[in-house]
Order: sequence, then C-alpha cells, then structure tokens
Amino acid sequence: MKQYIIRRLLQMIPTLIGISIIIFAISAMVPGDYITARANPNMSIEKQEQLRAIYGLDKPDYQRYFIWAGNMIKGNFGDSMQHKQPVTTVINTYVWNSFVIGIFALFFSWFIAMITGIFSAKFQYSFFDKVVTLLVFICMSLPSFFIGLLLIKFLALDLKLFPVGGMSTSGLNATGWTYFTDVLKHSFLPIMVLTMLSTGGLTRYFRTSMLEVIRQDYIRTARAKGLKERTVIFKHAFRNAMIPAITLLGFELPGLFGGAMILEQIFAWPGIGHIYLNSINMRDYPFMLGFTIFLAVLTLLGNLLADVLYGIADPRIRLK
Amino acid sequence: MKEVLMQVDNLKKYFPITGGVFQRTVGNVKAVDDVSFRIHRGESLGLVGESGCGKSTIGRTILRLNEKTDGTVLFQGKDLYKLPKEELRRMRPKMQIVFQDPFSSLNPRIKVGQAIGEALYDHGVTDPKVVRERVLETMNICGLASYQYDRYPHEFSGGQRQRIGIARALIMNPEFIVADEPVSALDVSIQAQIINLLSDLQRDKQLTYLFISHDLSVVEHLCDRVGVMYLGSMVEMSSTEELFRNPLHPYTKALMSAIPIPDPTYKRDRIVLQGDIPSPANPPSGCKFHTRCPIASDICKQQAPEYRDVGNDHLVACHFV
Amino acid sequence: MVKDLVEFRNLETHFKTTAGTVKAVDNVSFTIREGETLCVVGESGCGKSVTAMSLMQLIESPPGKIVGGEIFFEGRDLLKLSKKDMSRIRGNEISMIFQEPMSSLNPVLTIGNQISEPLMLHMLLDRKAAKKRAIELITLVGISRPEKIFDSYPHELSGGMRQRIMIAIALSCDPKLLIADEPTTALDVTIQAQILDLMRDIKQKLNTSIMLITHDLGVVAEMADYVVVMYAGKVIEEAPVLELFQDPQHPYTKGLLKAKPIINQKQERLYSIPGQVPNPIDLEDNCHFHDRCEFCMDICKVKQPPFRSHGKDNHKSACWLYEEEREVL
Amino acid sequence: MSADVMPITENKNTKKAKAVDTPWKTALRRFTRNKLAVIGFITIVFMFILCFIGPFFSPHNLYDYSLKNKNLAPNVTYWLGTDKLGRDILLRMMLAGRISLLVGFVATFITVVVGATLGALAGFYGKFVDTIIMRVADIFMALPSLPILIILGAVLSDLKVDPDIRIYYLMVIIGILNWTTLARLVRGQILTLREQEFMQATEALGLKDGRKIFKHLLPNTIPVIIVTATLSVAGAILTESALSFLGVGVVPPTPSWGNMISAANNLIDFRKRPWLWIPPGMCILITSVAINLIGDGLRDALDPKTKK
Repeated sequence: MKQYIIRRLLQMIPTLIGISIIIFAISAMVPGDYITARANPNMSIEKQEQLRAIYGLDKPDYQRYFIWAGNMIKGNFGDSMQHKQPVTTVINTYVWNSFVIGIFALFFSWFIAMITGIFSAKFQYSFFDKVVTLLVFICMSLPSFFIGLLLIKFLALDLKLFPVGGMSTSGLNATGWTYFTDVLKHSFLPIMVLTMLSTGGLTRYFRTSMLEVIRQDYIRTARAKGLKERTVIFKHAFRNAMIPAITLLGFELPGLFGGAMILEQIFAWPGIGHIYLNSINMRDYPFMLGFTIFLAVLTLLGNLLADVLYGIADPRIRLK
Repeated sequence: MKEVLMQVDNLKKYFPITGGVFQRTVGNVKAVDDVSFRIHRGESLGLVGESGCGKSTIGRTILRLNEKTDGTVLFQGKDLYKLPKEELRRMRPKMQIVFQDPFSSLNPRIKVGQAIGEALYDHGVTDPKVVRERVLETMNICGLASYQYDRYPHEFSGGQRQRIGIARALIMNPEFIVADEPVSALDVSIQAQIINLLSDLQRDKQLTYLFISHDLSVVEHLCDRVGVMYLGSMVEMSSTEELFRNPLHPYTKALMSAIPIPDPTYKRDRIVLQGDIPSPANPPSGCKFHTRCPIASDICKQQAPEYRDVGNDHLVACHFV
Repeated sequence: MVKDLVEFRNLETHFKTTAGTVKAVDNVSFTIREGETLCVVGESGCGKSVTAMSLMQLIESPPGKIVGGEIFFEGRDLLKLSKKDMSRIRGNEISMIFQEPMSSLNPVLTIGNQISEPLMLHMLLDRKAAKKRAIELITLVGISRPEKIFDSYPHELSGGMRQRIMIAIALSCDPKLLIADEPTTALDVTIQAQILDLMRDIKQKLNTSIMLITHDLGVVAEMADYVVVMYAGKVIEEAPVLELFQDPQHPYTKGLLKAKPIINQKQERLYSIPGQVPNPIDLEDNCHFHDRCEFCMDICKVKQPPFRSHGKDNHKSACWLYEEEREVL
Repeated sequence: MSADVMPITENKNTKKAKAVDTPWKTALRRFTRNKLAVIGFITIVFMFILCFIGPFFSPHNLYDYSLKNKNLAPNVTYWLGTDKLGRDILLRMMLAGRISLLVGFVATFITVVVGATLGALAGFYGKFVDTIIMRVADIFMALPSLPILIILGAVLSDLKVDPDIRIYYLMVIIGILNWTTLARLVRGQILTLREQEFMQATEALGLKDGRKIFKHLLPNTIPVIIVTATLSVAGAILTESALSFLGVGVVPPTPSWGNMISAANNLIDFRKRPWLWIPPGMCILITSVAINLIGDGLRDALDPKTKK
C-alpha cells in the first residue's frame, strides 16, 4: 500500500505541472489586469506603469510563469492584491466557513442517500422506488442558483423562517451559544440546498450498487442459511455495496474545501467560494491562480484518497 | 509419413506479473512452458488438461492471436512470427478457430449471415451474390436453415450459435482448425450433434484439428492422438488407442480414473489426487506434479523429468516410467 | 419401513416474462426418503434447480412464483408455513450448496464469520462455542490448518476448498436434508472426484439425505440411490439407479444415455437427439419431447402422456409407448 | 456432396418467420415500455416546439419597447407579464430557450466528437498513444471545471467579444472541458470488447482494420456514447445557465434562461416580480429532468444485460 501511494504521488507531479501551465496560460490571455480593472480615471498612465512594475506585471508571460511556479513550490503563493495578504492566509481565513456547510451537507446527503438507496433497491419496482427515482432525477437536474433563489424567496422572504443571507445577523456581536444558534439559522438554507444537490446522484449510485449486489450468489447463500432478511440486507449486501461507494468520499474532498461558489454568492455566505468568485471579477491574479491550483491539488489528492479507501475497504485488494 | 501441417518447437508463453513502485516485472505466470508437438494433415490432435494447464493459450499462440514469448511455430513450413502483418493476414483463411463460449463469440449487432460471410470480402470475393450463395451453402452444411441468414445471435440457442461459429470458420475453406473447447458449454444431447458435425466435416473436407478440451471422453471419441498437459507442460502424448489402453504418467492415470462413468455397476479403485492445482504464478520445483503425485519421491522435487519417447511414438515426462 | 422425508405433490412454479409465462416447474411430484441420495437429472432449462429453490422457497418474486401444489417436509406443508417458521428451517433442517463456489461466499467477510452465522442463529451458540464448532466442521470437510482458514477471506482459497467450506456451512446445524445444486459442475475433474468422495463420506457419517441436482449421468451413476429425470418442466421418468441405467423406458432417457461418449467404449458415431429444447413459453398440452422423439406417434402431438408405473412398482415414466389405449381421441 | 447432416427439425416456435427484430428494434420496444423515459421524451419535444416554433405565434415582437406597459404582472395580453423595458417575458423566454438548448446540444456534440475519437484512439491503438491521451485526460480531470469556465467567461468579456459570436465560443469551451468522462468510457468499452471472443474471431478471420473498427468495434460502442451524450446535454445546459446567471455566459441583449434569472439580483424584482425569473428557472429544471429521464431510459434499453 505504501509503495502504491508513493507511485501515485510521483505520478501527480507531471499532472500538476500540466495544470499549472494551462491555468497560467488562460489567465495570461486576459487583456486587462488588476490595475486596469481598478484604475480610477485620475490615476495617470505612469502611476499605472509603476504599480505594474511593483507587482511584476510588466515582465513577459513565460518569465512570470517561472517566477510564480518557483514561489509556489516554496509554498509562497504570492499576495492577494485585493486583500493585501498572502493568498494562503486568505484561503485559511475563509475556507473554514465553506467547510462547515460542506461537512454538514456531506453528512446529511450521504445518510439520506444510503437509506433511500437501500430501500428503493430492496423494494425494486415498488411505488416507493418509483417516487424515489423521480425525486432523484429532479435533484440531479436542479440548477443550484435557481433552487437557492426559490428557497430564499419562499422560506426566507415570504414565510420569514430563515434569514435571507450572510453568516450572522449584522450588529449582533453576541458570543458563545447565541452566536452559534444565529450562525446555525443562517446556515440552514445553504446546507439544505447543498444536500439536495448531492443527494440525487448519491442515491442513484447507492441504488445501482445495491441492485448489483442483491443479484449476487452469496446473497442467495445468506438467505439459504435462514438468516433474517434484515441481516441479509444490512450485513451481507450493504457491506459489499459500500465498497465502491467509499471511493466517492474521496471525490467529495474538493467540494468540501473548494466551497460552492454560486450558492455562497446567492446566500452571501462568506466562504472561500464567494471570495474566489470576487477575485475573478476583480482579476486578482495571485489569488485566482493560487486557489485554482489549490482546487486542482485537492482533486488529485481526492482521487488518491478514493483509491486508498477502496484498497482499505476491499479485503481482496488490502492484502496485496 | 503425411505432410506436417503445424510444427511447434519449445513454445513458451509467459504473462508478466508487475509489482513495486515502478511496476517492474517481478515474476512470470508460465502459462505455456516449453511445449513441442507436430500435427499432420488430416489428423486431429487432442489437447487435454485441467484449468490453468495452458491448453487454450497454446491454441491462440500457434495461430498468433496472442504473441509468443519464445519458441517457433511453423505452419506449412512458414514461421508465422516472421511473416509481415499483411502476409500473415492473407494466410489467415487457411487456419481458423472455433471458440468455447457461444454467447461471446458472435457480434450481437450484426446478422448471422453477415457474420459468416463478411470475411470473404476481405479475401478477394467481391460479388455480394457469390458471398450470399456460399454463406447459404455453408449454413446448410452446418445444419442451419436458410431463413436464419437475417436473424441476430440473440435469437439462437447455444448449440445453434456453435454451428454459426463453425460455419464462419468453414466458409474460408481452411486446412487447419483449432477447436477451443467447442462443446464444453453445451448440454449432452446438443454436444453429440456438434461432435458429429465436426467429425463429418473432417471426413468431407479433409480438415486437420487441434481439439482442446477438459473432457477426456469427448477427446477419445474425436481425436487420433492426444496430449495431456499439466500446469503449462506436456506430461504425456501418444495415439488415442495407446494412451487409453496403457496410460503411463501418474497424472493421466488419475485424470482417467476421476471421470465418473455412467454405469452404476462399474467398480474400480479410483485414484483421488489430494490437494489443489497449484497456481501457475509459482509452480512447484522439479516435476510440477510432485506435490500431488501418489508416487512422488525426492528426485521429483529436485529435477524436472525428461520428456522422452518410450517407444511406439508414446512420449512421457516422468522419472518412474 | 423407511419414512418419506420430503414429498413434492403437483408442484407448479411459474415465471412471468415480457414474452409470456414460463411454466418452469409444471405439475412435478416425487418423494425423497430418509437417508437416501436422490438425483434430479436433466439438461439446462428443464426446471431441476427451480424445483430445489421452490423447496427452499428462495424463488425471487417477481418474476417467479409458486402457483400450485404442496411440498411436505416431515409431514408439514412448507408452503403453508409463515415466513418466520420457514426461515427457521432454512439452513437448519434443510440446507443447500450451489454451483459456483467462486461467487457463493461473501468476499468481504472471513470464512469463520460465515460459518458461525447459522451456528449462532439456529443453534444459539455464543461466539466462542461457534468458533470451536466451526473449526471442527472445517476439519470434517477435509481442510488442513483450520485455524488459519477460519480467519482468511474467500479469495485466498481455491474453488475446491471454497466448495468444501460451503459444505461445512450447510452441515453446521446437522440438517436432515442437504440439497446440492450441480455442486461439481464448475470444478475440474480431479477436484470433482474429491468433493463427490467427501459427500459420500458425510452421508455415511451423518446419515443426511441428499438431493443432488446434476446434468452429468456419470455423477448420477456414482452417487444416486434413486433418480428423477426432468425435461421442459416435467418429470418424465423416475426409478432406482440400477433400474434406470439397465432398463430406461422414456426415449429421452435412452437418448441421454447413448449420447454421452464413454471412456474405453469408442463408438463409430455418437447417437444424438436431434433438434433442441422447445421454447418454454406457452407449451401445448402434449408430450413436450414429441418433436425430437424417434418413436413419436400422433397421440404424442395432441395429448399429454400420464405419468405412471408400467409393470415395475417404483419405476414410473410418462410415455405413450407403454400405454395400451393409444388411438387418438 | 454435403455431409449427411441431419436436417435440423424446426419445432413450431422457431419456425414462424416472425419479423426480424434487430437489436435497435428491441431497444426501441424496451424504451417505449419505460413510462418515465417516454414522459421525458414528450417534454423535450414540447420544449423544442415551444422554443423554436412558439415565437412565430406570439402576438408581440421582440423590439416593441413600449415603456407604458413595463413591469406588468401576467395578464391576458402578456401571459407571463413584461420586464422593465416592457418586453414580453414569454416571448423572451422562448427565444432564450433556443439559445440554451442550442448551446447544450452543440457543446455536447463537441464533447462527443472529441471524447469519442480520443477514447477510441486510446482504446484501439493502446500502449504509447493510450498513455499520452490518458495523461492529458488526467490533467483535464483535475482542472476544476466551473472556475475555469468562469475565468474563460471573464476573458471573453474583457476581449469585448460580440454577444452573438460569444455563444459559439461558449459552446466550444463547455464542449472541450468535459471530454474526459466520455473518453474514459469509450476507451474502457473498447478494451473490454477487444477481450471478447468475437473480436479475436475478426483477428483470426483476417479482417482488415477498417472493417474491424467500423463494423464491429464502433457499433458496440455507440450505446455507451448515446447514453453519456444524452446525460451530458443536461449538464451542458445547467453549466451554460450557471455561467449566464453569473454574467459570464450568454450576455444580454442575447436572451438565455440563465441571464433572465439574473434579473433576480435586483431585490425589488426578486421579491415583487417573481414572473421575471421563476418561469425561465422552471424551464431549465424541466428540460434537464426530461433529458436525464431519457438518458436513463436509453441506458436500460441499450444495455443487453438488463432483462426487464
């Protein structure tokens, strides 16, 4: 297993280099840059040139790439122009807000998906299964921003059940428990939407995986042993269905830390996704490049984590 | 002596096992380990053995359907592995193969008639009418009705699909056919039909067969000479009549005694081999059979026996014969 | 007098498919006596496995369903039992092993865990006692180093060893009847010999009756005391094993016996039954073998032959050849 | 001359020359039996008619900016009300539908062409070609697709690309960025097919490469391509609407369901005039649900293993 991980890490290096080149090339295509985006009329041309020199924007592209890549290897992602802080600190401050709603949504969606997946597989062709299939399709095709807006309109504005947006009521500088409940109330809608978005795909995945397993011979053997149906389904079938599903945990990694850009914008949730979206609008290159690489690394680590989890879960591979 | 159609010398086929950080080859599955034999025109040679003994791999390697590791394969005197790709392709019609699994050996998306006849287009026959004519004729020879030309494989039973597979090979007017367990997946009553068809075709078209099977009784019925294989090596080979009258290698004897006889009054002291077939990834040292052989001794563990002719063209590889 | 252990009476199990209903088991009746090995023989699609699965009530519905008849086990009709009572019998008094050893064991659970399950459920043993009993069972089925095997996973064992473990699981609660659905078909012939030896040995030691399902007449000759021959969902002949091989009555049984090539008895040309098994959907009320039978008469095409004994008491068959009134009605 | 082969006795069932049901006919039969899939199909047909033919029947035309009837709630003349420029929402929604559907299908077409070809090349030629294509695929898989699309969208805005031409760039970008899923599936399918005995038979029969690929490999890969393509149309439509909502996709004045919903950014419209943004949102939802239903129906119909 250790050898496998080393090999996979080594394989990541060329991929990362490839990604960094593509991302840098895309952002280099943009004609304007941070200065022109922020230039107010009274800023003279020389002033703009000076600023560009300070930020090193006047060097040819390939040179800027090597400087940027060089720093990055040393862990220095450069400073975000907008926040005047190192990119890494900006990421650190905001990423945990996204992580909070991400982890709750992950827990809820996995829990719901497992239960519905198992029962709709067990009672295939039943009414419950048909309803679940339809709901799954709807969840999978939800445009995230539209559902967000709908919930805000009906649940927050009209019925006043939840705050419209943001992470905490402004002006209420309470601490401890009251602050916690306030944030919880604010986070309810974003978590609800995030859960809906991912439950659809997961449920279908669990259902297909269960259907595949229920048809296997060892389930027939389990029943021939006279085991209760509950044991057959939850011990024998579910354990086997879980193995391929565990790999999905790995793929959730980028979502957890990457934040839901669009949702955070709609709910004005101060997560890393929201900041990242602004950085693109403001052409804040260091942050934009740095965070995109961060996401790419997360995806690669996620893939590796998925394969490692698969190895641990499946005894046939674990012993190799 | 009749012309030698297929000559195989010291054929080896190893499948690499990779491991370690850089996927280096750390070992070899010796599927076929130094096997030599000859097949004369009009003869049918049987290859018998249990799973993992390499009989199917030999069938595919001598037709160059997968690449050999070592050794030479001469078909009508020509070394198949030295022929350029196009020339090998042009020789293909002469040497055909019939597969075991009736369900995966036919393309589900094309009509049966097309499946049988399409190869003709790539070997010089261009007129569709001629092709259709030859297809219908071959189908009839193999016991398929003409109206089935336009049907699709999913509408046929296992036995009929084997007939289609045979027709597909037969239409090329081959001289040599490798039959890779053609009847193992069929029921007994259908098996008999296909066996009769194969022996009729051999008689009428002077075909030469390499007949691969795990069922000794079917091989006894169809073949003139039989080779018994164990874990990638040939342990015994002789004429069918000689082999069944006077089996020499302990494995052949055990193999024959293990076959259940459909006669309740038949009493015999059966040799039941203990233990399991070892994995071809790390075969036992010396004689590969020593771990299960009832008469194994020290020499068998250290030294592999020589595969030699003990008279009357009866080859065997055992220290005690 | 030897008691009847299991009696099938006019069993009907049908499968609904998009193309129509398949009468997989069509009015099947026969009995299994205590301490006896009964072989159900027939080619694929003849309904032998469905009969066994009906006895265990493991028919997956939809699409399958037991639509008629009774199955008596020690005098009680299993079809009338509640789900709970039936699951108490399954794996306890009647147990079953299957054809594919490679996929019949759960790949993610250890061997020990899978053997202990029925012990803890039916015999109410605790974990420790179940482990001890499991190790005894592993030794009983002829596997060395039982402790190591107890903790290993199915993929570490060969096909032959996995089939032995399946037998150990089946014998764990001293069942009265062991059903074996083509137990050796997927095994090599030398391993098959070992498994058949083991099953005969167990029958002596535990006096378990065995219902052996196979398509190989050689296995039938070696193992069976009594034989039932099935074709297209119906029982067409049944007889003691010696009777059946020496004096087969039904043309299909005769055909089967002649079609198999036998070692050291080389024939010039194999007898082969022409044609193929009929399409199981909406078969008419006639002898289903008529279009492949060389003795076929008009009545065979129109009316179903009665299933009766013709002279010998426990040798029954369903064929118009042995009936007096043969004119077409 | 032919051997005395027993004439095969046809029993009654196989004799009747019933209509030859080709694999495509059986697939069609199975598809029509799947109720949800048929509903999906009807909805899609309705959406196409609505968007491509509907505008001709609308009494209003796109350019009558009559400020007097701006911001009207849905009424008898304007079934879905009007926006702040007095334009009929229903008409704009239908025209927007054209763009969204077009982008979705053309982007998927590009994905299929790129993905299927690269996947086929990797699968068929193997070794060297396979490793390169799969390495490139790894890179594209790791690229966070939405962020990259937004950046590219921003680039398009900065380059001041004309809104109409911008749509075509958008199609190419969305199409190019998710070719990897299809490429992997096609490659996997070809590798499994090559192990099948009927492909080894084409080798033994000495068929030319061309026949092997186009007569045997491709026809058996098409089902995978059809199913994946259908599902990725829904994905492409959702992506386009998200980008347009963020203002980096289809940019006004060209209407698209996505940018019509961005009208909701203005608080008053959001709260008081839901008819501005809810109908286009529903269109996106209904279209992608319908497409997903069709895709799933196709998967069951074309997959030989699922015997329903």
